[in-house]
Amino acid sequence: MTGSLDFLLLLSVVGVPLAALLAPSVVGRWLLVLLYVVQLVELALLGSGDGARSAVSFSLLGHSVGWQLDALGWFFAMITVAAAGFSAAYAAGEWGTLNARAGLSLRWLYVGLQVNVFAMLVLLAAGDMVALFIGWELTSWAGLLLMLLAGGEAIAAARRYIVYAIAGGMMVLGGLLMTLAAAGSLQFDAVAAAIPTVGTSALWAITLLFVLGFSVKMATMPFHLWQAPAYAFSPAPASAFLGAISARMGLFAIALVAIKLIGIVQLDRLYLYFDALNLRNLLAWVAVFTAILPTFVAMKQNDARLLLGWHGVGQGGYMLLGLVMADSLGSAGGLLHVFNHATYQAILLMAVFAVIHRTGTADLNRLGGLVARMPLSFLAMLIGIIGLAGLPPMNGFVSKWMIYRALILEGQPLLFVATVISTLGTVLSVYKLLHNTFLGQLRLEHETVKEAPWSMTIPMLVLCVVVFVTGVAPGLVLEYVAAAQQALGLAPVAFILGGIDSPAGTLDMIWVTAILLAGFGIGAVLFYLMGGRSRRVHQLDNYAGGHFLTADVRYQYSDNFYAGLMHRIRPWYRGSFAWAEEALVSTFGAIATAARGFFEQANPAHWVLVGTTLITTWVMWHALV
Amino acid sequence: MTTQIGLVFFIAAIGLCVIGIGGIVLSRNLFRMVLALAIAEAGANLLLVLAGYRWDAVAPILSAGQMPAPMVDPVPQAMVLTAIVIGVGVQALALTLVVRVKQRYGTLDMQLARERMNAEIDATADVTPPRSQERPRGERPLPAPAGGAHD
Amino acid sequence: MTDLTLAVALPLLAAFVRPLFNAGALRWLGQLIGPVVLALVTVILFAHWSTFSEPFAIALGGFAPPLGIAFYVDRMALLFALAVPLVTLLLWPGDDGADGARRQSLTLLLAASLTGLALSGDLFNLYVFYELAAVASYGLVAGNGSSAGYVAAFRYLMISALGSVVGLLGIGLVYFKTGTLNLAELATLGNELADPQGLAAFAMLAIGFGVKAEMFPVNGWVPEVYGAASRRVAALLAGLASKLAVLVIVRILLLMFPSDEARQLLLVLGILGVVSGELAAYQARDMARMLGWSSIGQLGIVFIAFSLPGEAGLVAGVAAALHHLVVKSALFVLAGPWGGAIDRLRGAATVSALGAGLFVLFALSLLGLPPLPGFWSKFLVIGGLADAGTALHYLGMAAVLTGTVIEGAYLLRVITTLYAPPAGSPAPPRQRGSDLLTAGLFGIALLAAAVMIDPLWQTLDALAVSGVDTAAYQQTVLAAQEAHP
Amino acid sequence: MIWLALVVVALTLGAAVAVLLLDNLLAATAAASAVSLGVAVIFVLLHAPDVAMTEAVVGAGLSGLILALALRRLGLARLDVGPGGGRNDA
Amino acid sequence: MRNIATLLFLGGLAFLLIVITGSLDFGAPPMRIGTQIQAATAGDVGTANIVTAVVLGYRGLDTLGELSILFAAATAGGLVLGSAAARARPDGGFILRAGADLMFPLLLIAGLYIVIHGHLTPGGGFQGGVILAAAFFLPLLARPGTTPGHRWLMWIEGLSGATFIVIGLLALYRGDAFLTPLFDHGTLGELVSGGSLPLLYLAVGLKVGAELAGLLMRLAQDDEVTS
Repeated sequence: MTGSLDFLLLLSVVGVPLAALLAPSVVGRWLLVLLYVVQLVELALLGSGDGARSAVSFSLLGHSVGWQLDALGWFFAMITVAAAGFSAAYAAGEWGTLNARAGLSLRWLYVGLQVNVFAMLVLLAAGDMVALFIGWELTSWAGLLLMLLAGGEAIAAARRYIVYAIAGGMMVLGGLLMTLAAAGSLQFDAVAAAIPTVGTSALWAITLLFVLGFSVKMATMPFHLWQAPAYAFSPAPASAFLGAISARMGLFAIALVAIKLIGIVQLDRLYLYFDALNLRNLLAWVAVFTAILPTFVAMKQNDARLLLGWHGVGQGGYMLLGLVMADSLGSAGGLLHVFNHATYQAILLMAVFAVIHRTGTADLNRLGGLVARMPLSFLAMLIGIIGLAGLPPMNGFVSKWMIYRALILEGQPLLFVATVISTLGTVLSVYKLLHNTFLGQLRLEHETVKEAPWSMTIPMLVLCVVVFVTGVAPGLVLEYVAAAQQALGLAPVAFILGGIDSPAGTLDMIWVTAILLAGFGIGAVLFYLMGGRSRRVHQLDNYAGGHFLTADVRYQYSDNFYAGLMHRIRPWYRGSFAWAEEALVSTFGAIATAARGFFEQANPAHWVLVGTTLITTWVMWHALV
Repeated sequence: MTTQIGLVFFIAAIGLCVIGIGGIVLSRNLFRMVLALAIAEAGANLLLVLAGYRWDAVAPILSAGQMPAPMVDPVPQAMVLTAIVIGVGVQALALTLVVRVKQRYGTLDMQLARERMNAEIDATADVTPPRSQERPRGERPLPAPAGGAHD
Repeated sequence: MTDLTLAVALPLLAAFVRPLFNAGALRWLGQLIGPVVLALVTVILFAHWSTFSEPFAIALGGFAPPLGIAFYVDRMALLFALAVPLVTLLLWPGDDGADGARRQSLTLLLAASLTGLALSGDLFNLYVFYELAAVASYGLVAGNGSSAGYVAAFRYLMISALGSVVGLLGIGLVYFKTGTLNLAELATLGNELADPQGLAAFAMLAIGFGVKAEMFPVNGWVPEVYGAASRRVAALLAGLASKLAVLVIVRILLLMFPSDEARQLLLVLGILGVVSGELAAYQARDMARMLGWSSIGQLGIVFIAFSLPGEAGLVAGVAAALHHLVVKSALFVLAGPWGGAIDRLRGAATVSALGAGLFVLFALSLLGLPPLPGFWSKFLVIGGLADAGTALHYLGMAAVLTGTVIEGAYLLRVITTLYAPPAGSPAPPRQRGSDLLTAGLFGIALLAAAVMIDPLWQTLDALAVSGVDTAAYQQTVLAAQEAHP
Repeated sequence: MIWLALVVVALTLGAAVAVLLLDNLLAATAAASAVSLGVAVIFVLLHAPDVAMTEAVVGAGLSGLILALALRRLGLARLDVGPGGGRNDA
Repeated sequence: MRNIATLLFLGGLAFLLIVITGSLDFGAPPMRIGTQIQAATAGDVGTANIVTAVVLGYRGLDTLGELSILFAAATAGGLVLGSAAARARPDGGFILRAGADLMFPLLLIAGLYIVIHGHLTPGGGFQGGVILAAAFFLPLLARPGTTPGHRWLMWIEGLSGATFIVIGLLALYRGDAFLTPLFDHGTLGELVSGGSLPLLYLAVGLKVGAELAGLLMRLAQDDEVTS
């Protein structure tokens, strides 16, 4: 029984009022989670490759606006609905009741979540460019809805986000209408056919407007300042959902427009003076810097949510890098990284919010030693950071390996070195996150802390299983990534269940995991069976330096974690981008006051006289010449 | 010689307009602006009537049923008739406003009137004007000027 | 008895007799005159709109057009003429007493003159109706009794009267060169007006009619007047009167000066208007003046739209004008109690949720959130600019796009203040019922337009086709000569 | 004919300039009336009797009357011009 | 500094206007509609004074607009100055009172004459109306105490404005366009000629007279405290 796109869209539209009705009660929230499951099943039934077309189509202003879900859109839609489902489940239980009492309006939260899902489905299933833009604007504004809920500093972050989002939206609108002027119609095939006939300068303008507009949401380099605070300070499920997938809508749109509509051949027509400096290389370097800088900024953060937010920005750089390679391996790595990042980012955010739920704080300098109290959260965060750092058993490794391999094959050694530096930054900051939260000395006030409630731990653990399984057998996901590549017109990657089997390089994660587990197995055997007797000691029973240490003595300081490293690289943190943004805003304020000066004329009719003279002279001179 | 007189009348019309406009823009006294406005309007009306003038033509009045001689164009005269009365209507309204401004703000100087108007709009909207010299809002008082209060 | 000239004559008659109904028993009858007449005029105009087949001309006084004054009625004129009584009815000043009667008769005069501006096909007649609208608005601005109102009205009077002098010079020039005032005959004399003097006349006429249309150099009066006048008067002026003034300039552009230099002048002035309006609105800190500057920015966009050549320009212009008419009038009505400092509105959403919700709806439509009509009007404007394709049009596109971003910045600043937790000390002001009703009606109109956007677009397209066709204009108006000898 | 026109135009322009330069507002009002009278005479020269009559009656007559009444209401209707009096008082 | 800039712009404007009007051919206007109107006036409108024919006949709507502008100005003036209680001012001197008594009837007759003969000789509703306004205002100037009520002035104003429009509507009622001159033209040059135009001018005269008299009275009143 093949599902229908209309039913899916209808389901998500009906979900909005349903969410408003059911959100306050616990049972209602679980029903909403069920609704997400149904949407997921409906989406699965739709099938990846057969491009289900929706019957609903309008003719607006002479353009026919319709919806069609191709493999690329299907891939992103699956991740979106799944992420929404997990976030909804995460907040359905005790987290919801506790925070509702603390003043958060659950009704608006669930409505916001559902509106976001609907907006993203409208974007992902766009059948032509007008529908694409409608989905794009709806997604930007829906994101604002979720960010405004938490109040306090979230409002300022949300306001900053929406100004960026409107700027991005306007750039996209400008690009859209220049394509309309060039191509005469906004249907995908008509645009794709007309692009080769467009002059290079017009093509430069169109591509730049589209890519810059879409990369505002992707938070690539020049526009990366808004994303970390905006996603970090929204409430837990919203932050998990936004962190996981919302920024990737930008990647979907760039893939759709830059690769599918404009195409690689046309993109390579755009170069500055000599061939090496073409647009794709520039984008690759922007992506790499987007990967490097945020990870090192993340290292400096003391708030766990901000640290993960900055990582979200960094990982975005990876995906864009993979996509811009536009060969079979690299783009597959980029698209797979979207899936992988969605999973482990959701786990990490959920784990951090579980810690906040129990201890009330996310400040890494005032946490520590929770491994005994919250073992399941520790396990989830451990698996999450292994995935984020890109270490073998987890799925993060597979997509990073594919991107690295593609970089080497494409002959880009400098890019490869830069990506390794960013991975270094990731590993360091991720370890700081794990250590300061779970390892080290337990704080007095956290002694009575219990494990997070089941309603929060189950989604985390399920996601951990997903991360592990797709780590071991990436072929499950690569199948749909290949279909998405075909939808984009790229060469699909040759994948097997364990990973990649292509002349360009083989990776079989099943063997890699087997060897790893064998290694751990030998270690475990040696440790447990053959080693001497080890005595379990209570976490607070410590002896150091010749005398017993009671719990209130601080003998293990975790704040200012990387003091030594920070001391060396502190001069690099000049915060030049934040300063640039601040300078832009203040000059803007000055210009605005100057514009007001124009209206502050002492005698009113001054401008009438000046205006008459200037305009008449200009018009007459114009007519004469 | 004939186009000479045309030039004279054009000079008159343009002169009146320019003096009127100059009067409005340059003068600081509200009353004088109203006077200057009347002059500007007289200049514009004069130009309109000039548009209808014909050489050796007579006033557009039919005597004994038919045209005694070639007549001047009546349409601009009708227009100017309306424009003059509009001018006086606007002038009367302007003067009532001037009287009220003098009564409420006690001044006829455009500069002062504008400042008091902006102050009143800011006050009703309870917004501090952009470059206000009033005391800064914080609690800590400004440090006393160095060297004791000698000013 | 459903002749279109009633749409101008009846409100004038009502305005003349309104002050008489102030004594004793006739007082309540006086209250009714205004709304009844406006409703009757709306019905007449709607009847004409629905049974409209092809444009026709009415020769006033029975004298054939080039000699007498002609009303030209095509779809565009009817649409704007229909909007006038409808919006005036919505923004009707309901107060009582002698001053109330005077305010009501001034509003009726404003309505009559705006309908006249929409329908008239004679240059000097447009000037007279424009002057009537101007004097009525001086009275309305000075009418709310505040001292600031008097100074603002005086300054507005000075700018507008000086603009009218320049306009009169323009009309004098046109009459000097062509000897006629009827727009249709002027359209036939296109080549005589194409030389530098003709364009100078256009510049003067544009400035003359531009004062009320908040055109760039002559809109210095906007922040003071909208800050000092009462909000319903500001809504009438910003929403309605400015559109009709723009329509007059567009008629002159289309019929008398169809040259590129004239279009380029409007485009440049539009761009400067958008930039100066939006920038000044960004730094405004009280709602009334912010909306004033924002209306300058929006009207800059309307000017840019109308400056585009051919049908696309007309469709985009009328769409942008109608959208701004609905949204700005509603925002000014909402700015009634909320007109003060923006940071005093902290937490106002908790006090009146519907008011805040409507404000968000109008702000989103201004910013161009897709399903709302604001998006489609922006789509048409920028689409036209992209099609035109010269460097100046790209500059215009950049101006409109950055204008929207700036608008987003300050509108969101207001929205987040509305929904922030209340500061507690002075309770945020509540919305009045009547204001909410008016703003609600505008909101319903906006949503209805959002739902049936396509039929609306088809009517606008038909309107643009007949609007651009000046040959038909000349033919119908001058043909009326044979009809009434 | 041309000399008459020249004289009248010169007088009118002179009166117009006087309106702006005279300190005493009452004198300025008189100058304004003189201007509209001059314009009325020019209208007569241009064979526009209707307009001339309107300009004379409305411009010189009524507007002069309204301006004088307004001056009286403003309290500035003083013939004696003190030093800097009436120029532009605070 | 600002004044210098303004003077420069004024000079620029003057030069501009001179350049523009320089090339206009003075004295030979194209008169596209002027000649036709001069020829057609006797037949269509039947008034000796062609300007009146244009003002009330061909461009009747302009005059209606003009009338409502004056009404708007007066109403706005009333709105601004309001009906402040007038402070009793001392009566004018003997000369003023005697002169006023003598002039009042003369002015009244002159005004009415000009209004009634509007369609024959130069002059008409506006000019006569202004003289009537001066006539109504003169006694008040002489004896400020005796304030003839605004009431009947307002009633004259309202009714005469209404008659102007009603005459226009009558034409509409008969099927012609709005403001078509009614009745037959009578013999040109006679007092009773030109159809309904003299009536229109009478209405205009009365309305302008009453309106401006009201405005003058309001301006003449003193506020409670002369600041």
